[in-house]
Amino acid sequence: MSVETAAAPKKSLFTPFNLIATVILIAGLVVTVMRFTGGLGAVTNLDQNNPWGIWIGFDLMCGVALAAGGYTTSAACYLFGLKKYHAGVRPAILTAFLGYALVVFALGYDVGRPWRLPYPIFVQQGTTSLLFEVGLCVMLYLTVLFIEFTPALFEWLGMKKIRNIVVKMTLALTILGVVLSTLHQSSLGALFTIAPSKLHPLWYSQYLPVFFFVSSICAGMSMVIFEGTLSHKPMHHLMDKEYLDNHDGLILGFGKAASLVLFGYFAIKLIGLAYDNNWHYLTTGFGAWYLVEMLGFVALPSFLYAVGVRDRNLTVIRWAAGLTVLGIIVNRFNISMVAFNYQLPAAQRYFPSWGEITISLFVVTIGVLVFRFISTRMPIFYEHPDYKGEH
Amino acid sequence: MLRRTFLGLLGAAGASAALVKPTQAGNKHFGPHPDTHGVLFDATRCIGCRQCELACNEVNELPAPDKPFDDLTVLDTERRTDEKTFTVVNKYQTAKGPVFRKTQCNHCLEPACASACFVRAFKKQPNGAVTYDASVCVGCRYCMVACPFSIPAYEYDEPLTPRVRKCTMCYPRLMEGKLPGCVEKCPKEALTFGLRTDLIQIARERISRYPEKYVDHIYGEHEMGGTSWMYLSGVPFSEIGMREDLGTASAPELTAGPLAAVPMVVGLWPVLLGGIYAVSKRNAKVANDERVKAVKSALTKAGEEAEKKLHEELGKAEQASQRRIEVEVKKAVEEALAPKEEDAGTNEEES
Amino acid sequence: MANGKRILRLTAIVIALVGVLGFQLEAMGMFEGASEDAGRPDVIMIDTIAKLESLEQPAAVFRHDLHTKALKDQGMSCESCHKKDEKGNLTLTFDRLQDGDWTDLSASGLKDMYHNGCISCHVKSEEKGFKTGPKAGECRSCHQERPEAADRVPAGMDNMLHYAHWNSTVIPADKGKDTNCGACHKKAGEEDSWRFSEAAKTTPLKDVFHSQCVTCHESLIEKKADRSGPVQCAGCHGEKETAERAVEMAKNLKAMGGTVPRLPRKQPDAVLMAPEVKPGDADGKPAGMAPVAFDHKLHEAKTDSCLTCHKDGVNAKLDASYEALHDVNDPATCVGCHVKEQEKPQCAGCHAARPTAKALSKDSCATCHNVDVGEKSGMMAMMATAPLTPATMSKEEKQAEAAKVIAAHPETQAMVAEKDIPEFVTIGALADQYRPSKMPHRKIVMALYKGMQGDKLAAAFHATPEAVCAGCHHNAPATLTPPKCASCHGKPFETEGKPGLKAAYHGQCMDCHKQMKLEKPASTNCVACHEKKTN
Amino acid sequence: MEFYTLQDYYTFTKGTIYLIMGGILVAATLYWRFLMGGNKKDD
Repeated sequence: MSVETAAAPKKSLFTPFNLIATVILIAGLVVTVMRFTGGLGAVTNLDQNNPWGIWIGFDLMCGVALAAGGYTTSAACYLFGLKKYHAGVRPAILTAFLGYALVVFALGYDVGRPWRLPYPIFVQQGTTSLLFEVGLCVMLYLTVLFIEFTPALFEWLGMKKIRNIVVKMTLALTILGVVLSTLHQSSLGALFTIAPSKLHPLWYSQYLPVFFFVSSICAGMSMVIFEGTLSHKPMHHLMDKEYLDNHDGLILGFGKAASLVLFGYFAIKLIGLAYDNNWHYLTTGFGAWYLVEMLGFVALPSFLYAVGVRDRNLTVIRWAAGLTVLGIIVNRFNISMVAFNYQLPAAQRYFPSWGEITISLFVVTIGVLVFRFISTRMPIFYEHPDYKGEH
Repeated sequence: MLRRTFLGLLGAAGASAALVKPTQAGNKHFGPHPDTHGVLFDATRCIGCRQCELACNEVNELPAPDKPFDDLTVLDTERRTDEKTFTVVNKYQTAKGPVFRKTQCNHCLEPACASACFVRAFKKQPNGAVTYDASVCVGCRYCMVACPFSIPAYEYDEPLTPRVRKCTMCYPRLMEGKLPGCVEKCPKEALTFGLRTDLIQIARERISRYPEKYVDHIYGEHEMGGTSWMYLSGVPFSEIGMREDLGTASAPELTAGPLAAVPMVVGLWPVLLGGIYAVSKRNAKVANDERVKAVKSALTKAGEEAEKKLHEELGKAEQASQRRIEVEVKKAVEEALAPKEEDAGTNEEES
Repeated sequence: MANGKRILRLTAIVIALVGVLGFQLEAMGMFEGASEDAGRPDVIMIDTIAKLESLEQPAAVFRHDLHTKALKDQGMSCESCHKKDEKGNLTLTFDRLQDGDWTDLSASGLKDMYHNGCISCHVKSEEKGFKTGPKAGECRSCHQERPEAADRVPAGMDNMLHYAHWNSTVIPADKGKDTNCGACHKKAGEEDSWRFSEAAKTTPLKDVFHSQCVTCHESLIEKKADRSGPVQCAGCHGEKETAERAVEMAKNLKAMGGTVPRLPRKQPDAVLMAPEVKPGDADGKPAGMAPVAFDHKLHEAKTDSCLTCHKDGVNAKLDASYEALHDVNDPATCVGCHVKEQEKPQCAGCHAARPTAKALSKDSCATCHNVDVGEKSGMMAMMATAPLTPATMSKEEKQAEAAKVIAAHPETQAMVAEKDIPEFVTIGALADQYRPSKMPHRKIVMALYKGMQGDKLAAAFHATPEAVCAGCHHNAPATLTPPKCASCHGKPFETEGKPGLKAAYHGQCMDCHKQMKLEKPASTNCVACHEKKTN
Repeated sequence: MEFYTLQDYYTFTKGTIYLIMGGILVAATLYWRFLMGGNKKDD
C-alpha cells in the first residue's frame, strides 16, 4: 500500500495543521508498536462481550459509508449523463480510493492476523457469511477504484497509451463500481441481521441492508459537498476554471438529490419501525436517542438541503451536508456500539480507549496527507493540459 | 429533466432491494444429522461444586485460574466464558433458593458462528460438536458478534496469533469414545450425555414425572433453531441468566434474506444501469440533433456568412472538444436569433 | 460567527444526551419514591353515589383507622359518625340507620350529607386545635384521581381464634348451659360459620361479620370488660397485626400442649365412611370399596379449621365423591392433605424423590379402606364382602364399628431392632480420587425413625418396620438384606431414571439432605464424606 | 449431495451462486458489446 510511504514527504512548514498531524502520526506509531507487541488487549477497551469497537464502528462502518461519494458521483456523471459533474468525479474517486485503502489499512490493526485478510477469498470461502460478501466486494471495489483513479496517475506520469485504454473502460468500471457498492454498503448493515438479540429493536430490522444502502447514497453525496468545501480553500490554486465553474452547480444538484434521498430514507426507516411494531420503544431512553437521530440527523438535514436548494444558498447546503455526514456517523455508531449489546448492564458496555481513538485519528490523518500529496501533484482538481476538454 | 430521472431511479433502486423477502430454503428441511449428540443440563440437580470447570480446565489443558476450583466464593459474582475458561457455573438467587447454571457453548444445530465466519473456521460436526479451526482464522471476531449466547472468547493479549476459544464438546474425546470431560466429572449427573433425540425424550419424561419440580420447557429444543446442549430448570430460565427472547429462527435463516438479495443485484444492476446509460445517452443525442437541426434551420435563414462559420465549426468538432463547439454554436445561434435550448451533454464516451 | 454556531450545535448535542440519560433514569424508576401509605388495610373508597348517578368526582379516599384514632384523641366516640339502632347496636353506614334509609335520598342529598358531616367535623376539630382533614374547597384531598387500593388480609377465624371466643369468660355462658355459643350463633344445635347463615344470603358478607364482630367488640370496650377484640380495621385485616396475633396464638397453643381443646359440639370421635347404598345393591350393602374408619378426633387436632374439610359448613353433607376425597393436588382432600404432609422435612427426604409415593397404590388404598375386610389380601382386601351392612346400622353402631378399627391402628412407627441395622456402611466401589466413604448407616436410619415418632400417618402407611429401608433401598423388596446399589446402578446414561452408580450415591445423599434441610455437610464439601487421596 | 444443516446447504448453494455471479459480470460486458456493436448509424 502506498500509504506508508506517503507519511514521509511532509513539508517542513510549521503550520498548525502540520504540527498536529506530526503529533498524531507519532502517537499513532507508538500505539501501532503497542498493538503488534501487546495484542489488542493492550491498546483497546474491547472485551469478550464487546468484540467490535470504533475501529470497526468508525474506521470501517463510517469509512465505507463516507467513501460512497465515489460511486454516486461517477454514476451521476457517467451513467445518468450529468456531464457537468465531471469535474467532481476525480476528487470523489480519489477520496473513495483512499477511503477504502484506509479501511483495509485500519482492519490490519483490528483483525487478529492481518496477513490472513486474503484468506476468505483465496483459501477457504465462507460463502454464507455477510462479512465474506463485504470482504469480496471491498477487495474488488478497491481494485476498481484504483483502476478508475489510474488515468490521473498515468497523465501525471505521461503514459498516454495505457491511460487511453483505461479511459475506454470507464463505463464498465462505473457499472461494476455501483454493483459492488450496492452490495457491500448494504451488506455492512446486513452484518447485524444475524444478531437480533443483541441490537436494540429500534435499530434492528430485516431492512437493515436497505437502510445502509440508501443512507450511503446520502452520505456519499453529502461527503462530496462537505469535502469540496473543506478542500476549496487549501486547494483553490490548483482548481481549474471548469472545476470552479461547475462546483456550485454540483453542490446544488447533489443538494437537491441528497434532500430527496434523505426523505426516502426517513420514509423507509418509518416503515421499518411500523413493520416490527416498535412504537412503544419510542418512550424509552433509547427511543429518545432514536428520535434525535431520526429528526436531528435525517429530517432536519433533508429540510435544510431543500431550503438551501430553493434559495440557492450554498452555505445552508454545506451545513446540511455537514449535518448529514455527522448523522451517518451517529447512525453507524448507534448500530455498531450504542444500541449494540443494549441488554448488558452499564458496567459491561464499551467505551473506546485512548489507544483506539489515536489509531482512528492516525488513519484519518494519513488519509488527509495522502490526499494532499496526490492532489497537489496529479491532475485531480484540474484537467491535464494534454487532455483538455477531452473528458 | 435528467436530474429527475437520476433521482427517480435511485428511489427505484432502494425499492427493488426491499422487495427481496427473507427466504428460507424453499420448503426444504435439514434435520440435524442423526448422530447429533448433546448434553442435557438439569439445574435442579446441579450443586455448584465447579467440578465440571475443573475437568474442563484439565481436559483442555487451560491455564490455572487465579482462584482454585474448590474456592466456591467465586460463584458470588456472575462470570462468563473467556479465553481461559470454556465453561463456568453461576449461582442465581431465586424463590426456590440458590440455583446453579452451567454455561458453555451450546453447540447450536445451525451455529451462528459458523454462519457468520467468512473462512468457515467453525464446523458443525456430524456428532453434534461445533469445532473451530485456528489455522484459517483471521481474527475478525464476527463470530462473537453473531453468537446469541455470547460464548466465543478471543485471546486479546496475543499480539500476532490470537485464537477464538470455546468449548468443543470435547470433540477429540468423543472421537475416542469418551464422554465430555465435564459430563464425566459431574458427581450428580446434572449433565446427561446422549443422542439429542434421546435427550429430548428424557427431558420430557422428567418434566412429566415431576411436574412441580420443573418449568415445562426444554431450553434449547427450539431456541435459535435448536441447540445440542439443552437445559431443564425448576425456575423460569430468565431467573438463571438465560435469555428467553431469542426466538426460534436460526442464524442462517436470519441472514437468508440479505444473502438472497446479493445475486439479484449482480444480475439486474448491470441491466438497469446499462439501460439508464443508454437512455441518457440517447436523450443527449436527440437533444443534440435537435439543436443541430434548429441551428441549421436558423442558419439557412441567416445569411451566408453565418452558414460558412457553422460549417467551419462542425468540421472542427470531429477532432476537438465538443464544449468549444457548444460555445461557438451558441454564439452562432445567438447571432442568428437563438432558439430556447437548454444545455445538454454531448456524447463522447465510447463504451 | 462560525465558532458560535459550532458551540450552539455542541450544546444541543449535550442537551440531547442529558435528556436521554434523564429518560433512562426515569425509566429505571430512580425518581420514584415508594409511597408510605401503600398497603393500608383501612382504606375505604366512598362512592355511595355511584349507585344513583355517575360520579362527577373520583371516589373519596377514607382512612377509617385514622379517623377512629382521631376521635379517640379528641374524646369523641364511634357515634360521631355511626348511629345506633333501636337495639343499641352501631350501624355500619355513615350517619344513617341503614341503606334503606337513603333510598329516597337524592344523590345531591347524599352528597350534602357526606360533605356536611365530614367538613363540619374537620372544622370543629381544627377549632379545638387538632390536626385535621380537608375542608371546603380542598376537593382533591379526598377525591383523588388515583384511587388508593386497600391491602386487607382475611380475618381468619380459625379453630384457635374460635377457641379464644368460646372459652372466654368475658362472653357469658348461655342461659342454663355451660357454653356461650348462643352469644354469636343464634340457632342452637345448628351452629355453623356465619357465612352459611340465613343473613348471609341477603346481606353482604362483610356486613354480616362487621355488624356482629365490631359491634360486640365495641360494646365490650364500652362496658370496660377485661378483654375485647379489635375494633380497628387493621386489628383483623392488617398484615402486621394478624401476624402478631398468630405468633401470640401459637405461643398460647404451645402452653396448652400443642392441641386446641375439642369444640364442645358433640362431633363424633370416629366415623364410618361407607359408599351410599343404591337401590339394587344386595342386602342393602353397597358394592365397591370397603368402608373407611375415619378418626375424626385425630384429624380435628391436625387442622386449623373445621371448614378445611367441611367446605360447605359443618351442617352440610360432605361431598363424598371420589374426586372430593382423592385429589392428589388439592390439599383439602384426604389424599391431597396426606401428600402435603409428606412435604415436611422429616418426610420429604424420601418422599420428594419418589413420585410414586404420591400416586394411589393398592397398598395405600387398603390402608384407609380397611373396615370389614377380614383376612383377604391384595386387591380383594379393599372389597367389602363381610356381613357389615352400613345401611341397616344405627349411627352409634357405625361409630362403634369405626372406633374398633381405629383402636387397632398402630400408635407409632414400628422399628427394626437396632442391632439389625448395620452401624457403618463403607462405600468404596468407586474410590478414585477420594478414599472410600464410611457412612454412619445406623445413625441415619435412627434419625429417620426419630422423625416418624408419634406420627400416626407414618405409622399407618409405613406398613412394616422395613418400609423405612425402602426410603433409600428403593425398588427393592422391603427386607433387612436389600441388594447392593451396584446391582442396578452401573454406568451412567444407560437408562433414564436410573443414574449411574456415582450419581446414584451422590443423588441419594445430597438430595435427601437438601429436602430434610440438613445444612451440614454441604453438598460441595467433598471431604466431609470421603477423604481426598493424597498421592 | 446430502446436507444435514441449512448452513452446509447454503455454503454449497452460495458457493455456486458466487461463481455464477462472476460469470454474469463477464457475460454482461460481452453481451453489451455485442448488443451495442451493431450498425452504429442506427444508434
